[in-house]
Amino acid sequence: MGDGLLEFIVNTVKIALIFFAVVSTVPLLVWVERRGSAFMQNRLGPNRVGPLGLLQLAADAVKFIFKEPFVPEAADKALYFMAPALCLLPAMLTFAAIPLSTPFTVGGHTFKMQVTDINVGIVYIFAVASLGVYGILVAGWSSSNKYSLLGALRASSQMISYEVAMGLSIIGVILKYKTFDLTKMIGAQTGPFNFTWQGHNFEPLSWLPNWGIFFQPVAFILFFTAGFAETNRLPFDLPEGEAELVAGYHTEYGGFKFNMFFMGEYGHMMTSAALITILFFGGYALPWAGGGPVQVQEFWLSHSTWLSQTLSLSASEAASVLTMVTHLACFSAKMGFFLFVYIWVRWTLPRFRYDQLMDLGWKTMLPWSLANLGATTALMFFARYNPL
Amino acid sequence: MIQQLAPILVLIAVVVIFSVVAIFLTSLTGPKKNPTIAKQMPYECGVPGINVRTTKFPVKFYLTAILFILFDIEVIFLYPWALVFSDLLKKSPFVFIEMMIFMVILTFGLFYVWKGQALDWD
Amino acid sequence: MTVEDLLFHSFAVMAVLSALFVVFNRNPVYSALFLALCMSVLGAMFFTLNAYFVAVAQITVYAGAVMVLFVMVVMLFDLKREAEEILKFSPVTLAKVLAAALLCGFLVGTGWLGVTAVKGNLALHLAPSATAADLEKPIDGKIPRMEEKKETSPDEAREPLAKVSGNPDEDLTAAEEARLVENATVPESRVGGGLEEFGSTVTLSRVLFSKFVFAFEAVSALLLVAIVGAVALARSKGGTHHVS
Amino acid sequence: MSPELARVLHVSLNHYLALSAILFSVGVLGVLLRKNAIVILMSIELMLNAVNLDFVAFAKYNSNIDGQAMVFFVMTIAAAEAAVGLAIAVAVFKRFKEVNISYFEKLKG
Repeated sequence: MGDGLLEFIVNTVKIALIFFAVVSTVPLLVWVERRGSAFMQNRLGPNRVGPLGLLQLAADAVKFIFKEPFVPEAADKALYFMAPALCLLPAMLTFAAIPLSTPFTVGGHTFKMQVTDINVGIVYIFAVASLGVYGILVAGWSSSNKYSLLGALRASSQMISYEVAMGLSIIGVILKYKTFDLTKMIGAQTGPFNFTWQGHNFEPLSWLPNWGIFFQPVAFILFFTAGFAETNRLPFDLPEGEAELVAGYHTEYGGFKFNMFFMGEYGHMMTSAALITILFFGGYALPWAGGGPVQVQEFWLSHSTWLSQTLSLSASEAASVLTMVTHLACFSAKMGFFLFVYIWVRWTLPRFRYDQLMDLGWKTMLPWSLANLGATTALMFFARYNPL
Repeated sequence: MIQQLAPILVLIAVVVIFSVVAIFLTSLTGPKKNPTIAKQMPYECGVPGINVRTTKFPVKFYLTAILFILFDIEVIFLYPWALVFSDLLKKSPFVFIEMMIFMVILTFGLFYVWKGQALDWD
Repeated sequence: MTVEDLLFHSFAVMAVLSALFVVFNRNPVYSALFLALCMSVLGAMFFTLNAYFVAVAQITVYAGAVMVLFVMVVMLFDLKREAEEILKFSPVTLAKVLAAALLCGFLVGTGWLGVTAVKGNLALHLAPSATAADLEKPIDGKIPRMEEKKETSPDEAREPLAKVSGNPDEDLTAAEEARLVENATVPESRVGGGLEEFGSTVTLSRVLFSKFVFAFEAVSALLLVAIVGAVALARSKGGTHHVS
Repeated sequence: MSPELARVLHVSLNHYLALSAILFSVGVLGVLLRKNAIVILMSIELMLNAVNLDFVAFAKYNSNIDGQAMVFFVMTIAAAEAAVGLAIAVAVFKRFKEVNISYFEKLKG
């Protein structure tokens, strides 16, 4: 029991740490977004508070905390207070299944860099992400404001429309890796590019890493596009189209409750970027490290004496810690790149019209994802049963 | 099972506690509530708001949600199929044919929806 | 009480409470949201039953799709609190409640006794020490065997259960009872056959696309009919309810 | 905790069946008591969910995966039912501005 209790406490602390890490990444992303947009539009952006305007984050937080706790009179009070939490919860729960790095061992205890190692990982993420609609619908309805309701309606319609295309685009990836487990998917993407057709290996391309994008390029484009729609960001941010709907479903929210919607949105964005990294870009595995995580571990085994001496750890434990840090850095770099692309696209593309948005979802992306699925299946079928 | 489920439950608890504490504490730290009639009304851009919602919503929104349910079922059946496809394919091509029949029948449905202008938004 | 038991009982309480809120809340929006909660809790319960993929499918389809449609429809019709009391006192209401309570009692009773009856047999079959001779032996004649139950018509099937219903454990010796309790749940190792960990999803997929292939193809026909029906009913242009 | 109580609380198939029976009966109660057609549809969904719980519990305790496969078919039926049922509800609401079940009588002819 004592050991189980210790494990429980350690894991709870780990969960809380990951949660607060995600929550505190949000202001950083907001800063990048504001400075980045200013850079792209040839402005200065927030640069007064602290070096490079970095303390603006703290100033914003203080402002959020010291706002008047405003509740509109016509609102359905219980649901009005629940909606921000309902928005935050799915975002955090999806991120829980993301493997951030390889596990490491300290003092005989192995810790996974992941809140929960769920064996149906990818389907779980889609399941929980589909619950994100509730927060938006509840916020829009409980505010008793026509702008909120219209924004919520648009947002939920858009999210469910793109969910179909997103779900279908993933099928090709599952066909390739034959697993739902995200860690196993990363494991399948290590090593050099390995494409075998009828017993012939594609040698000339073996300098490429064995990433999913080279096997499922159409799925990547579809998934990436649907990611924008799922997170309600430009060019698909019609639910918040300020020219028409004031601020969409969170029109009536202010202070910290509004901040929680923001956290939810950026949480979804982070999960989306992390999923793109894992499914199509090798996850935390270093590219061009032929043996994958095992090779990194071997490298650190012979180069970690300085750490094992300073912290009095065994050589293998020190190596596992350094491997974890390496992979975490690699994962953060890849994920950071895609987060930047999200921000970049936001300040580059104009907004869609609503009918264009729905046409894109149902009449372009759905047929394309079906075609991608059909093509992948047919290729696999003919690789096995060659009619020639 | 417990190793997978317990962290999710703990995380739910963490998020709920965080939300409750944050919303409760910020309602204490903020300035006193100062409700005025204009502030209490639903937000409107500069003109007095109307408190009733009589907006009619196009039936298109429901239709989108209904179609989503039906295609979502399709996706749910495709997930396990994709998982075992290459294994079952080694035994017989039947696994390919059965899904093709399934997909063709549902593509008829998509075709009907498309031609029936249920996907048109203008 | 193990952690599993604790999880079951807390999930069960949550599921029943939210189900009651669905029925007895006068605001349909709350009803829909509580039903979504109930379905998510059941999804978590499937997870504890090692049905991982079914659990996520339950959350995706029910909580993530079906209930979203319900919530959307209820919110946009703007159905406010219902004017009528749900439980207003009248003989008809009383009869309805009594009928549901009777049904509940009947279902719980049959489920509980039926399983106890069958389990006596099953427990013996699964007992680690069971030999072939043991499996041939009927258990004490008091507990109906599965084969016997199959032969009786539905009406007669209640008879042996009614006999047992006096007190199912009455004629069992303390030792036998202890053994039944011990084997009440199938030991994890004996479950095998694909129900352990991830094997379950793969086995499930194989069964779904080989044994149930006809049902699977029928599903596509059902979905096609549902698509055509829903579009014909709900679309504004050329639908059955075109308002000019 | 007394051993009797511990035995009763120790989860077995019976508990799942009992829970499922309770949920099913609550669903029946909803169908009987409510006049709102949409809430009646919800109660039917609740009943289908109770049946799903039975299937999954049987799958585990009989070590037979077929029960889990059946859940998918129940789900499909539930989704199709909700889709068509709500389409009818939308049509009725557009005509009568109500979803009271008694208005459905006027659908004939």
